Amino acid sequence: MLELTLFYIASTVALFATVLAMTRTNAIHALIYLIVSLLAIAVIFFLIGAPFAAALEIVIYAGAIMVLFVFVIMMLNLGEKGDARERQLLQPHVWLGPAILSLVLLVELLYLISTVEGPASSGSVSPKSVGLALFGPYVIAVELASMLLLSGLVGSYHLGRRYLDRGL
Amino acid sequence: MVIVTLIIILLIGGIIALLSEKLSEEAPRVTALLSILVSLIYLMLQIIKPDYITVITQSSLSDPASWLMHLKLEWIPAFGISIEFALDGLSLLMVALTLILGAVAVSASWTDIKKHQGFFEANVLWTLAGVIGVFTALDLFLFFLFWEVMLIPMYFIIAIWGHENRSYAAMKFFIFTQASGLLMLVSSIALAVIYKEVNGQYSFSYFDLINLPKGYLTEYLLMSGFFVAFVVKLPGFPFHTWLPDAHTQAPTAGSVILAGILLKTGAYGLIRFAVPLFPSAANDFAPMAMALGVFGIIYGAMTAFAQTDFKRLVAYSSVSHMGFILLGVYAWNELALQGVVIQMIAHGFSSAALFMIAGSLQERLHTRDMREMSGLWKFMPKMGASAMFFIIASLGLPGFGNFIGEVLILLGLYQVSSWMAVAASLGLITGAIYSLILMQKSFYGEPNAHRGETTMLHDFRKREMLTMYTMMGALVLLGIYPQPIMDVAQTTLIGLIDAVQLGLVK
Amino acid sequence: MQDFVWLIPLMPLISAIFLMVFSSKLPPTTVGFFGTGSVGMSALLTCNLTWGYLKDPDLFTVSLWTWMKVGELSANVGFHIDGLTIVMMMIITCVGFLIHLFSCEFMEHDKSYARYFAYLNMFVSAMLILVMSDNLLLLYLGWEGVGVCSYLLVGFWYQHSSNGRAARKAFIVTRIGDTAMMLGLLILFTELGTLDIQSLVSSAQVRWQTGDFMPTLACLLLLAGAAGKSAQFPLHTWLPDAMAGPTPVSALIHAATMVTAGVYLIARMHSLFIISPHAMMVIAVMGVGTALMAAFSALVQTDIKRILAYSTISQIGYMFLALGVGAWTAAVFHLMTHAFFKALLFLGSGAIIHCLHHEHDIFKMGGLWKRMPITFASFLIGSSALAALPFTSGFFSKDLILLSAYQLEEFGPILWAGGLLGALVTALYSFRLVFVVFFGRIQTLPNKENGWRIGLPLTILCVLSLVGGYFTLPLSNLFPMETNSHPATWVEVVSIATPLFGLLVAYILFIKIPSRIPKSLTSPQENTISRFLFSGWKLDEFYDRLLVSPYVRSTSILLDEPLDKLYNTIVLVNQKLHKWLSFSQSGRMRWYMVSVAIGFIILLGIAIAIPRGLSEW
Amino acid sequence: MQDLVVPLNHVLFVSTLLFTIGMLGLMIRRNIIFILMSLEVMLNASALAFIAAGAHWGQPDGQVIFLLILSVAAAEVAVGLGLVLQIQKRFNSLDMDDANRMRG
Amino acid sequence: MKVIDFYSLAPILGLSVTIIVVMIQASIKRNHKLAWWISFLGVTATLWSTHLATSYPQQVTPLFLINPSGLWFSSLITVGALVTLILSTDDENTGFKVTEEYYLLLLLSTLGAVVLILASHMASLLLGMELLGISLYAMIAFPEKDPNPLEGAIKYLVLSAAASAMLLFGFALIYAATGDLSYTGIGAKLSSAGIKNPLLVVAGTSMLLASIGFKLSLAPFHMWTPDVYQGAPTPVTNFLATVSKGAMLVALSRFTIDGQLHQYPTFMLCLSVLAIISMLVGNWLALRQQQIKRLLAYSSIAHFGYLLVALVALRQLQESDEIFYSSLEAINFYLTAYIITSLAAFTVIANIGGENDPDMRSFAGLFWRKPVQASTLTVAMLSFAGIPLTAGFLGKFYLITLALNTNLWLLLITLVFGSAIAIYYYLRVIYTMLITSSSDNNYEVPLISSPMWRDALAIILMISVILLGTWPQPFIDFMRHL
Repeated sequence: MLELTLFYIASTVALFATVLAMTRTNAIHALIYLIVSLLAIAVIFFLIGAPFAAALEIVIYAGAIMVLFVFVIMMLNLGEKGDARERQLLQPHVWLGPAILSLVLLVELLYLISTVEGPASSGSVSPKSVGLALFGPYVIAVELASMLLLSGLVGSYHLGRRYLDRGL
Repeated sequence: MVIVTLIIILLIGGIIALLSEKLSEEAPRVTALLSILVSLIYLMLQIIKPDYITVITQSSLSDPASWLMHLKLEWIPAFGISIEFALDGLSLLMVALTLILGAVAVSASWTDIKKHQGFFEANVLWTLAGVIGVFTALDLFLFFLFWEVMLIPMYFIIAIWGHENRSYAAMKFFIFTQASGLLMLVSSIALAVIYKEVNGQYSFSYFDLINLPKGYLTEYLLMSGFFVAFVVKLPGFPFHTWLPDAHTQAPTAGSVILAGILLKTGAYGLIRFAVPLFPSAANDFAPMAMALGVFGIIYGAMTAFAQTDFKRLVAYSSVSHMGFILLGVYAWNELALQGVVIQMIAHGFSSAALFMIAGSLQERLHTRDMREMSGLWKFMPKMGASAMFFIIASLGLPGFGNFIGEVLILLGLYQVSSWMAVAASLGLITGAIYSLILMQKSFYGEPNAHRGETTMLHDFRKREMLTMYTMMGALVLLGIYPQPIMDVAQTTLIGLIDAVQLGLVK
Repeated sequence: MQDFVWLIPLMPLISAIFLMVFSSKLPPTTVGFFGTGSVGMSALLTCNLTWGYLKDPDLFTVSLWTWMKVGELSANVGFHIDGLTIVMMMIITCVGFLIHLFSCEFMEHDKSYARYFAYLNMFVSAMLILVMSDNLLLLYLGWEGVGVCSYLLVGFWYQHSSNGRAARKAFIVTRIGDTAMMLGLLILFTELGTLDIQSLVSSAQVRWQTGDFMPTLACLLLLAGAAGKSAQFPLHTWLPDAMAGPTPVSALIHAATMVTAGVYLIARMHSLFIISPHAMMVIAVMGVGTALMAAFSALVQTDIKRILAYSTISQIGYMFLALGVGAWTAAVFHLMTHAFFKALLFLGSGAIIHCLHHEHDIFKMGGLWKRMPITFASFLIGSSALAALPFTSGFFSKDLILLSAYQLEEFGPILWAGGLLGALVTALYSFRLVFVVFFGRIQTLPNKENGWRIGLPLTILCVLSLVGGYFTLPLSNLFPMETNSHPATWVEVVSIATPLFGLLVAYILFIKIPSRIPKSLTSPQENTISRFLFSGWKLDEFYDRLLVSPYVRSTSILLDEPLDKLYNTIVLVNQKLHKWLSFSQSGRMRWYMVSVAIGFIILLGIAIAIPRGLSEW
Repeated sequence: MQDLVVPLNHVLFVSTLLFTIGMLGLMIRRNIIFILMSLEVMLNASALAFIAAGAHWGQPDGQVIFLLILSVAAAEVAVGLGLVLQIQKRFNSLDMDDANRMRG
Repeated sequence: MKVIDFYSLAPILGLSVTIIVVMIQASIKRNHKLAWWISFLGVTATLWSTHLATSYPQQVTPLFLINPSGLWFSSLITVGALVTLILSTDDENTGFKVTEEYYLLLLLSTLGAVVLILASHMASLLLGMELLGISLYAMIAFPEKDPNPLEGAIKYLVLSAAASAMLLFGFALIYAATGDLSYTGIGAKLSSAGIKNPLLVVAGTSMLLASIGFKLSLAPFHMWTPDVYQGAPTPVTNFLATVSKGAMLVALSRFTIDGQLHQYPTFMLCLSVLAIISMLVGNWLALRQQQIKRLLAYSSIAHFGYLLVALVALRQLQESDEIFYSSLEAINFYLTAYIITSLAAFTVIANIGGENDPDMRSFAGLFWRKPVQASTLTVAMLSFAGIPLTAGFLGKFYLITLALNTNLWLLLITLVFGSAIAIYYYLRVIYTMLITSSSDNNYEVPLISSPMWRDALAIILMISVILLGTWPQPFIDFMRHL
């Protein structure tokens, strides 16, 4: 019962935070809402039996990736100057069409998903089993993930270096 | 092997011509002419043996080995595609016509082409090679291949050396033929697929597919694919509109090849493929096709009359003449088909000659507009007389090949459908009308006021007259003694007629 | 001799080719020598042939080679020689020779001397092929050949576009007839399986009953061809305009030979026509009608050659009348005499024109009889023969025609009366011509006297026009026996008297009281009737409105290729689509995302809407 | 106990909603920072779905994939933010509607 | 993992080792010439290593299934990478300053493509796709001066990441329904009747298709294509058009077949709809496009539409069916032909260096200035257009045969119609190259003199296109043994 209640609360928080994040005009505000949303989702992870994932969500997602965003926002010194323009963009004629599309999409997806039955979790999956899987069948995937990060590194190095070269 | 050698001679000749550009201006032309003549002589040496006529009369559709030449090499066995060339009377005539008119085309472009001569002659030779392939390939895949490939050098000829509106004309030419060709490709593949359903493997061989049983609707659909492709190339009404543009914009040699040879591939295709492969559909479709033929005759003739552009007029006259061919093919009896064969050859010569004259006029006057001409006979009597000769020939005067063609077609047609014959014979009148107006507007009449006596209008030179005489001779010979030609074609035609009969009975 | 028959048409042909190819390099004398000589040789050979034939009247056929042999069609290049052929050949070669000779002088100063003779030789050759051929296809070759030569010669002076126009008209109008004739050939071949004249005729008689539909249709189509070539109503309008050509050409082609080809054709195919009484009737009526119509038109013309042209039409009308009533011999006979006297008249008019600075208007001539005695004599003789004054050649032939017509059952007398009226008018206009041109005041002075090459042909033709009526044609065993029972005497008398009466009237009108000539006979624009007659019964205008203008108008619609509009529409649709779609590539990422979402929705929509997939797992 | 467990479809509903919100953000936002945030939301929604599915089957695979998604998101954000820096410098604006030099 | 697995994974390992070596080299001493050579050797070695695998099909961990066709495509992709590498040599034709990072990214991207091809599991699919994509974003934005690459890169990044999210979501749904992440496992679950939530699979496959459709730039997911093609430096465009799309298509077909999705009519219907829209929209968009790279972008939309025809032909066929194999053969052939032709086309564009002209002016009269390059581009265009004697024609031939065999009438008609209007724009390119100098002087632009090897590369590719079109039987035999 507690689980269920917590789930609904967390879900509501996550959704609201996300909506708020999407509608902000100030980037830092939006980011804070997004972090809230991520934390709420971490709670859901935990509730459905993925504590390892919940931890990673907080540590890496909220803690690392979002901070990257903050860095960039700070670096660009966005401040308040773009706000006025951003606010204009949130006129109904801008979002009404996409909103309808999203709504249709949502309805379609919900219709397709609504038939699903069964519990979301059949017991907790321990970090240990995840670790075993990672270094068992998924060992090559881990290696490749390192390659992926390498490519992100090289790419952002190349792009960012250029900014720094000229910018400062 | 003879055919492959022929094609290879032309291909290699093209490459040599392309390379010889660097040697001198003359070299490409000489190379081109030589390679055509070599091919022609080679063909003659291989064919003209004491018994060639008997061999020709023995060729039967059921046994390709009995043909004058037959070559079958595996090519893409995965799809039952082979390199299958065969030569019977009809093909032989067409190949010979191609080579002769090829030589004429090279001669026509002797001084016409001012830039990139090497590439030009190469394209001419490659087109010829493609056309020979079309006339001799009896594997449907191979046929389609040549059918498309001959377009490319022709496209180059129009697009590079054409006149003011060449881009449009070349594009139109290519898209019309290519788009219709796709339909033919689909049809031929469908035939192979049907063959596979019956026999367990693909085959594109003409000899395999000719007696293939198929459902009526399928047959009809497949036939329309072939029909459209060939009628576009012919060109028949209402798919002819590429022709006036292509003819008008092409350089002289291009027009000669187009009118003289390329159009004949359409007629050849109709005779060889579109009807025999689909006997009952073709039989039912014949009235439609003939109606298109009649429309083409009248429409072409009337439109020709209205033109002010010399080449356009001649182009429309081709549309009109090709209407007769369409009629003849779908009348499908020996008389009409012989008429078609003769008409093809004769039209090849007469229209080629008229395009040469148009080209010479353009070279000298820098215009094709007949309103700027008038009274040219005074300055160029030889050209005027030649023009007169070919105009008269093309309007179907007895004594020239065109007449034989038309009269045989009409005779054959009347046996099938008297009303069609009556309607078609209107073409004799309308033909006279536009032909004579052509003469009147260009060579007759008051010489243009601003064209003083001093204008540099040299008449035909010896080389040009020689070409003209050759074609005149050919036309007259065809007109008064066509029998040898008909003997050569006869067996093929009768064989095809019989095959269709057989198919109809089934 | 028989073996060399093919030389007769070949000689002029070779000469024509020779002259054509080397036209620019030959001196005029050589040209004249070859041009005339070749026809002369043909004439000699023909005479030889005739001589042999008269001695031993034996039909024969010479086959040179197989022209074409396809299926059941088999046509040879072969010549069939019988009496009719002989007569025609004699006319063609002899008259042709004389006219060539005449031309030598007449065309002397023309720049295109060689071209002229080439055409003329070609014509003679084609005409010979026409009459000699043993099958209808070869005949058609000659038939079209002469048409083309006529075209070339009418338009000989190409600088004037009016000449070109006349030539085109001549060719196209006859071509209409030719096409009908071609259809006739199609019917004959399809029905009878051959185009060989002899076997065709015999099998026609076997296969068809008198009065059948098919032979009638075939005959009518052949008749249309004949009418076109022989300038019979309604296809006669080309002939007056064809006078634009050089005068000897008019003499040879448009008087003596080509225009009578239709007569020859029908005479040649008479056995076929006999099967179809309706067609015969049409021929007769057409003949009389044309004869009258043209005669009246001739009455008001002012151009000397146009008068002769209309008279030619009229005279051929008589021949058709004769054919129509079955008087084959009379028709051919009149053909021959007409060839003599009309050639004479044309050459005479040529002589006049030659000397009068190319003046054609007869009212600008006058009083020429003293200045040009030979010409006057020839005109007088020619006109007499034309008017069928007694004992001239025309008299015999025309008389024969009228009498034969009278003897026809049912409509005979009506036809006869028509012919008679025509004869009256003929006399009237022919002597109007003579009187106006040779008598009265001199209006234009001739600038020279003609030489022997003009004089000689005129003289010979004069003689022929006079004595031609006494010839006996070797046609007796060719045509079915004609019942020549003499009709009532009054008929004969009236027939003889009518031309004389016409002469008298003409005399009164143009010599006695020239001041009171009806205005309508001198200036055709005077009143409606004369305008109507002058313009050839307004037929040209009629045809123009009915056929020519609509044709030209409809072609001008086609000029821009209306079909291209269809294809352009297809192109346009594609281009529009390209434009719209390109517009959608706005470069804005948000919009791109919208498109992705739309695609996504579509795919999900398909998945939802087609649930049958579920049952088919 | 069974009825008290979180139903799978509810989790999926949440993730679907998140996904759609992210997508909507992509469609309406013009600032590149927000666009990248929307992407994170979408990736996160997918991650949630994976975790839920993995939990549903009681397998660790869902979490393994989550780990991979994390690295993907990290790499993508790294490159994306690198680009953002460039864009700010080149266009002097983060508004993606200004970046429509190429079109047609 | 056994030793034999290493042999089988040789391409992946080869590329990885090369990446590491280049990394080390770059960190010791920066020298891009050296980096180029190392990369070149590494890629060549990888190409050679594709035949090392000895026994197949072989499953290497759940992530990879090494089979002959996968290895063939790996080698083909590697060839594409090799050509890109050659085109990216640092000289004035390249148009931007190439550094070691570029080679590194190229190698990483190629690795991603190979992983994608050999993948038999969602994890490897995801990793391959992302490795390919993330390196590509950076490669697209590599030139420093131009704003266009940047714009292209950010568009590609955002949209592509959204598509990846969609793919993941779709996989999550499928996973939720089946409980399996490997292709074959999913296939096995799907074909057995005991799926609890079939609608989830429906949603999942649709999302998957949307995502892959995006990567293959099928309409209506195609919008990014022209901007990215145009924005990217030509060698990178070449890479994107051949390696990235080729690998993606192979992945799609492998997933379709191993996942038994071809048994599933709704999926096939979705594929057909995408195919039809793509054929039409691609050709219409390209019709009057003046920018050569945008033109090729649009034409690629149409070509992948054509390719889908072969995939659709698989519907409801059992693996025992003969047509099933000819369908695979068709995909293989068409894709091979398309990749080689694209390589030829982009090679010429890169060699000429006029990729940024708004109206192809660099190509005007190319025939008379650079006949070799012009001929190659002509052959490539003809091959795209499907004119006989070129590889593209046989590809079309395969597709038409297949469509006739499987009665896909609507697709066939669209294919024929699309090919017919496509001729227009391909010919326009050819025509531009034929313009003679005298008529359009203003078209003359100074040309960079290119070294011999660029001509040689063009000739090799041209000959490959023609050879594949004229003598396909050995290749067909080879494919049948795959």
